[in-house]
Amino acid sequence: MRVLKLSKKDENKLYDVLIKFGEVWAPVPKGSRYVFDKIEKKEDLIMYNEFIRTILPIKKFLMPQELNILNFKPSKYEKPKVDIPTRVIVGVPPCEIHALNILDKFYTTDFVDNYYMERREKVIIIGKSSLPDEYLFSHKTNTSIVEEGYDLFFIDLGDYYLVWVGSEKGDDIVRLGSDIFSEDVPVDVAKDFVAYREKRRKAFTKDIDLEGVTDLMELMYDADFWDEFGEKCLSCGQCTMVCPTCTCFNVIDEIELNKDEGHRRRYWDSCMFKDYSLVAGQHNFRESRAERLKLWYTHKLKAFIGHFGSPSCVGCGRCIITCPVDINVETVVEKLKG
Amino acid sequence: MKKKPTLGIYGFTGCAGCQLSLLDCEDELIDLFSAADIKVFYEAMSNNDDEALVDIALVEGSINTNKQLDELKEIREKAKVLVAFGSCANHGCVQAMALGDGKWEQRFKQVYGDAKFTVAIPREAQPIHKFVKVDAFIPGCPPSKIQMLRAITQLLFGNKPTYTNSPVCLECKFRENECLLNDGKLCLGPLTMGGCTAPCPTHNTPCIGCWGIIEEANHIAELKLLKEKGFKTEEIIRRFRMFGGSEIVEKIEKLLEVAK
Amino acid sequence: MKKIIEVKHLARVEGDGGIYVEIENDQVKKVQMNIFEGPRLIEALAIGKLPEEVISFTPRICAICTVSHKNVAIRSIERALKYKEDKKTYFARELMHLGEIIESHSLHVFALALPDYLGYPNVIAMVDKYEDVVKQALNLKKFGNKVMQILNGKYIHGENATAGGFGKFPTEKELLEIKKEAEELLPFSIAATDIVGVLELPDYLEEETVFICCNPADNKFGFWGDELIFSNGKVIPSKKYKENLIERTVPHSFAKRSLYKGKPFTVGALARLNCIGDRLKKEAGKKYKKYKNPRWLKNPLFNNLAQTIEMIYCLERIPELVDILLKLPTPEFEKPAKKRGRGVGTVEAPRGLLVHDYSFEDGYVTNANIITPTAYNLDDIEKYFKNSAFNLNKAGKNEDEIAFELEKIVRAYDPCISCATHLVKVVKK
Amino acid sequence: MKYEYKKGPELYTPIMMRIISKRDLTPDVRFFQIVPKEEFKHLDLDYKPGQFMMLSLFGSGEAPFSISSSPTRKGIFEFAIRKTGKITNKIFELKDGDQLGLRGPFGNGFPIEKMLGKDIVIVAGGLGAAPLRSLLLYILDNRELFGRLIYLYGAKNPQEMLYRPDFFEMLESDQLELYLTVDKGNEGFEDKIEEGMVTHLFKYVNDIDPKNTIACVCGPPVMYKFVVNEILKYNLEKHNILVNLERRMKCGTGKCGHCIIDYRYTCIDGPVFTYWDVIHMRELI
Ligand SMILES: Cc1cc2nc3c(=O)[nH]c(=O)nc-3n(C[C@H](O)[C@H](O)[C@H](O)COP(=O)(O)OP(=O)(O)OC[C@H]3O[C@@H](n4cnc5c(N)ncnc54)[C@H](O)[C@@H]3O)c2cc1C
Ligand code: SF4
Ligand code: SF4
Ligand code: SF4
Repeated sequence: MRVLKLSKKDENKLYDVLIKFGEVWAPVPKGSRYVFDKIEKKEDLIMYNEFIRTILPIKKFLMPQELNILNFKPSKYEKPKVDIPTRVIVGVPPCEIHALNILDKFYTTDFVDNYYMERREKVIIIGKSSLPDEYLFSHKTNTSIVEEGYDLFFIDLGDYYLVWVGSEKGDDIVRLGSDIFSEDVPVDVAKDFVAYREKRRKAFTKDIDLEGVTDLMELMYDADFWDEFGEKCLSCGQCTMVCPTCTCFNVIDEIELNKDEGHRRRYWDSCMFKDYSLVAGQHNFRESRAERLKLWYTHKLKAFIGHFGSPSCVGCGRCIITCPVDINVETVVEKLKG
Repeated sequence: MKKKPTLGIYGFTGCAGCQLSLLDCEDELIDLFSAADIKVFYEAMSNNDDEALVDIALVEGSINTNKQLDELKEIREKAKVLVAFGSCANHGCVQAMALGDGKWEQRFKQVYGDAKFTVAIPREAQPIHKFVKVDAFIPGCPPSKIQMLRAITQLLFGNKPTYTNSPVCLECKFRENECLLNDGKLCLGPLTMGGCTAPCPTHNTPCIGCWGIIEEANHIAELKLLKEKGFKTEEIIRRFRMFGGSEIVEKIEKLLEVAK
Repeated sequence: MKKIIEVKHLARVEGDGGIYVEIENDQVKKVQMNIFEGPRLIEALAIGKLPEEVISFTPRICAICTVSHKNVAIRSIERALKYKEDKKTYFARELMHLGEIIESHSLHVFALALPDYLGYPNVIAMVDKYEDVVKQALNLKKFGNKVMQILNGKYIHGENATAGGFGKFPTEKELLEIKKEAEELLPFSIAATDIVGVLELPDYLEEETVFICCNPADNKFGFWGDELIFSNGKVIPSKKYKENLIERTVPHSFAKRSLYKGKPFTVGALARLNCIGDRLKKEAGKKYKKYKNPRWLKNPLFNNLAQTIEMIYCLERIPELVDILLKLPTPEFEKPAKKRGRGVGTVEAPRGLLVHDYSFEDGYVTNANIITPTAYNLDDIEKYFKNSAFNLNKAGKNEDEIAFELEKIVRAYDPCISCATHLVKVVKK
Repeated sequence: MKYEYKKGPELYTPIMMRIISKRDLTPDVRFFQIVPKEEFKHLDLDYKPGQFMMLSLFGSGEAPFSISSSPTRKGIFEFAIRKTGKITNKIFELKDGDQLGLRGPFGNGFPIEKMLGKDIVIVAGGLGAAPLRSLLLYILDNRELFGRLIYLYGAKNPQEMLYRPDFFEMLESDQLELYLTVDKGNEGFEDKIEEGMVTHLFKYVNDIDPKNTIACVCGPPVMYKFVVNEILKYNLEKHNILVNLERRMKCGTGKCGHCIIDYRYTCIDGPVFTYWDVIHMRELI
């Protein structure tokens, strides 16, 4: 693995390098949170120190909120030809890179979803580590450190960034930006790095004990607290929208006014909505909110292990921040643990 | 060529915004007029054929007089598919916010004193489903262009429009907004039928529920939450009622009980 | 010999209304503009509500004047509860208001009134012959909607503007887009004035009347102010509207009527030009000078022409406003300084003077009075019906011909019947 | 290391089919035969009994339907479709020669290899006879590859019984042991149809060799519990009891999430599940 240095003096030149590879997207503040937004001007590319997570995770680039998947006429269905721009996404936190790895597996297992793939191959991931806030618990989900899934990865060590090169694309970038990415990485950098790691490890405060929850999900399947949560849940679906590993979608056909043409549209759905499991004849497999919540947490904490060997929660803390009535991984695990 | 479906657009009491939002489809207006054989559309044309039988009737507005009630029943007879078009028709909209409080006559007197009317006998605003069978609905105050056109296109095609039963929050999150509830604002997004693309929360202003209540709305949970955030019960209930129309009336008692 | 002229259902107007006229032995016995639209009792519902609730639901009185209702409710409330008005907020509100004027005027002139003069049942039917005009008119209307959508969140019943400020101000990009489009549309609006200006208007209805509108401060043209100005030059403070414009009910309409010194009067675009049109500058001013003539004081059919001149004004004003807005810093939300008080807001909705008048105790509304332009205009509309029916009958016209001409008058006034029937005046609780 | 991006086949683009015939099976279930349009004839559209297809209808959407024909009778696809809503209403308006889109097959289907040489007990309820017909025809066409064939079918009433004439004919056949029942109202058919729930037909199921028998069940959600309990009485092994389930589906490829049950996707790991799966996944039946 190659490691380089980027001096903070040269940070302002980063944009000029990246823009050669595609659109540059990075976190920008929105209210008290951040969103990944397109950076149009060099000076707007800012590596916010306090940035931890965006409102919506990077899945919005790979499986957009709404997507036209087919154009059709009465005698033909056709995949629309679209020009997907290459996007360099700067500042992706480690837990999201883990989420991305999960999505990669998900969208290629059994069947390959080309809509995802076409977008996936057009994103360049530039990760960045930052110190956790009171909501992040990726240390508990083993997702606080990344080994793969990025093209470049930045760690802020004061006057400079250490830059890990994780892919050929990443290597292309540092080569093209050879005037700002320095190969001169003296050994004493290791000291700074270890100190940073240690500082970061200690900075995690959220204590969610995920040990054994898989079995507890099974044992507590009929516990009363599910109904209590069910009564509280607003069915707003925010948890599933903000979770980086939630992938459900709905599909609907629209026709155009006055034309024999239409579109098949795919858009994010949520298992928190009543119609999610409704089938013909109005039979609903998950009529009550409690059942729907159970499905979500089964899926996050237990079921995914069956499929992919790890839980699908990456500890980003979004559900904790977002759910207005405090139903989230933390409170559910608390209940599971009694 | 296939015969064009016939369409009638009728208005009762409301702000006329639903019909206006049809006229606001500047780019699609010409297509709309060529896709359907429009028999009645008073707000836009003068060659209306009141007697015509229509495949689809879009009915805007709530029923506020006995004359309107009679007309509504006639429309029902004439229409194959009757669509409640917009909030007033669907649940009564703001003029029905005090529905069921028993004080309508008092309010009427407040406004008109003892004045007598020959024009029609007024009555408390009610949504149209209280009187006739409604086959499909288009929500909104007024309906959003995109959802309305999709629905009308489906209707002209012979389908009932389908909506995912999702609240405003879905689209609010699509547009990547911070949740206003967490900011201590009285947002009715979770209780409100989606489809508007969440313009209000996107402008940092809470959803006031103008599209009407979604089937799965958990009013009790929202009431408890808002109380925790420091809102007074009366204010919360007033907000629920503003666009809650006839649906909220059934829930009020339970809500007041929970609030205690 | 008796003639009954009845239009059961007025077309190409907002809301549900009709006309009833009886002529017996060449005398007009009865003239009624009937309003069937059921009463909504909006003011009664306003009692006991908080300012932000009132600002949210009173605009539902009328879709096409929603922004005017929002602005006037805000004005009334901010005056009652003593909010400070930030400059940027002020101009953003003005921009939003101009969006509505453009949208409403273009709809009425081109889609509702012009078909009358050119002999078409609706605007779409005009496409074959007047494709360019129709398309450009629709563009103009779309632009008005866009301005409202950007400023208020939605073009009908947006929630962005409220007492104390805006949830979100438009971005630089949005503002520049608005400016650019306004500049592009200006030539069409200037040309449109001449399309409408050359139409021959009949004189069988003419009679002098009083025109009333808001008097914008500093001797400027504009759409709001805290004074009312009359076509005879008289000025009164808005607060005194009740003493001057006296209301009453009539049995054939759920909309109330108003008289000034026992006489009907007219509000709207023509009223504005008659009262303060001489303050117009630039292209709008030129067109005003070109077309202004004494018949404007007695013939409401000139209203459509006045509307086109106002559209020029709006399109010329918008770039100025954008430049101002771009310079001003974005303010924090203002808070009310008081919890009780009374405030009268007066603005010019597209179709004329609109009044919201609220009183508060302890932060809640205790008294509400809303008077809409259509309610003000109804008596004058009936007066002109009477003139027309009398003269047209004398000229030997039959019922259908008379009815058509009466409908034209209604459409020139461009009444929003829905707004007239939310209804008026509430006794104190 | 970076992920290697391999695109797969275009799973979501339907091919076009044409209706060649149709007839009513019950008042609200119609039988359709469809074939690929000329330009798609060359495609190899093989499938297994128990699999399903996604049918697309212009402007109305897409929905999953079990294949009711058997792969042993190649070239033609048959479906039994119940009119329940938007898409199915429109499908009922179709005439011979009309087009619809098709993609698939999806789902695991019945584990035929595992069933070879075994005795087969099939229990169908209502519309469940649609997917089970594929299996039934498959077995009949390969009769020598299977042991005993017992078929129990319950419907609400004789009018609701799918493929009734075919079944009546089969009653005479020595290829299978067939028993029919309706919940109520078998007047006029007493000699062919019993009255009572489908569970009540188990009295005819005797001399079962539990080690060598596979049971296949498909019907409305309420049916499974009762039927499976009956089957368990014969000491069948749990993985030899197969249930065919229905869930909401929007993709057929395990991506849209709607059909998920625990960590299993009905469209990939199902719609045929074993009773062993059922025990592990609470939501299954
Ligand atoms: C594996 C499988 C096999 C099936 N086989 C058959 C069959 O052989 N014959 C038959 O008649 N029916 C079958 N169904 C059920 C059939 O898919 C539904 O009847 C059909 O989706 C109803 O669509 P609709 O638009 O007419 O109904 P609506 O009630 O209008 O449906 C509304 C919406 O719900 C969705 N929906 C409803 N039920 C389902 C469902 N079960 N799965 C996915 N989406 C659903 C529809 O896509 C539609 O968008 C099967 C379902 C599954 C999952
Ligand atoms: S479950 Fe919550 S914490 Fe875990 S990944 Fe999803 S949103 Fe983040
Ligand atoms: S702001 Fe309102 S609409 Fe948006 S997510 Fe929160 S509650 Fe829902
Ligand atoms: S966000 Fe709420 S108030 Fe705003 S348009 Fe949508 S439903 Fe109406």
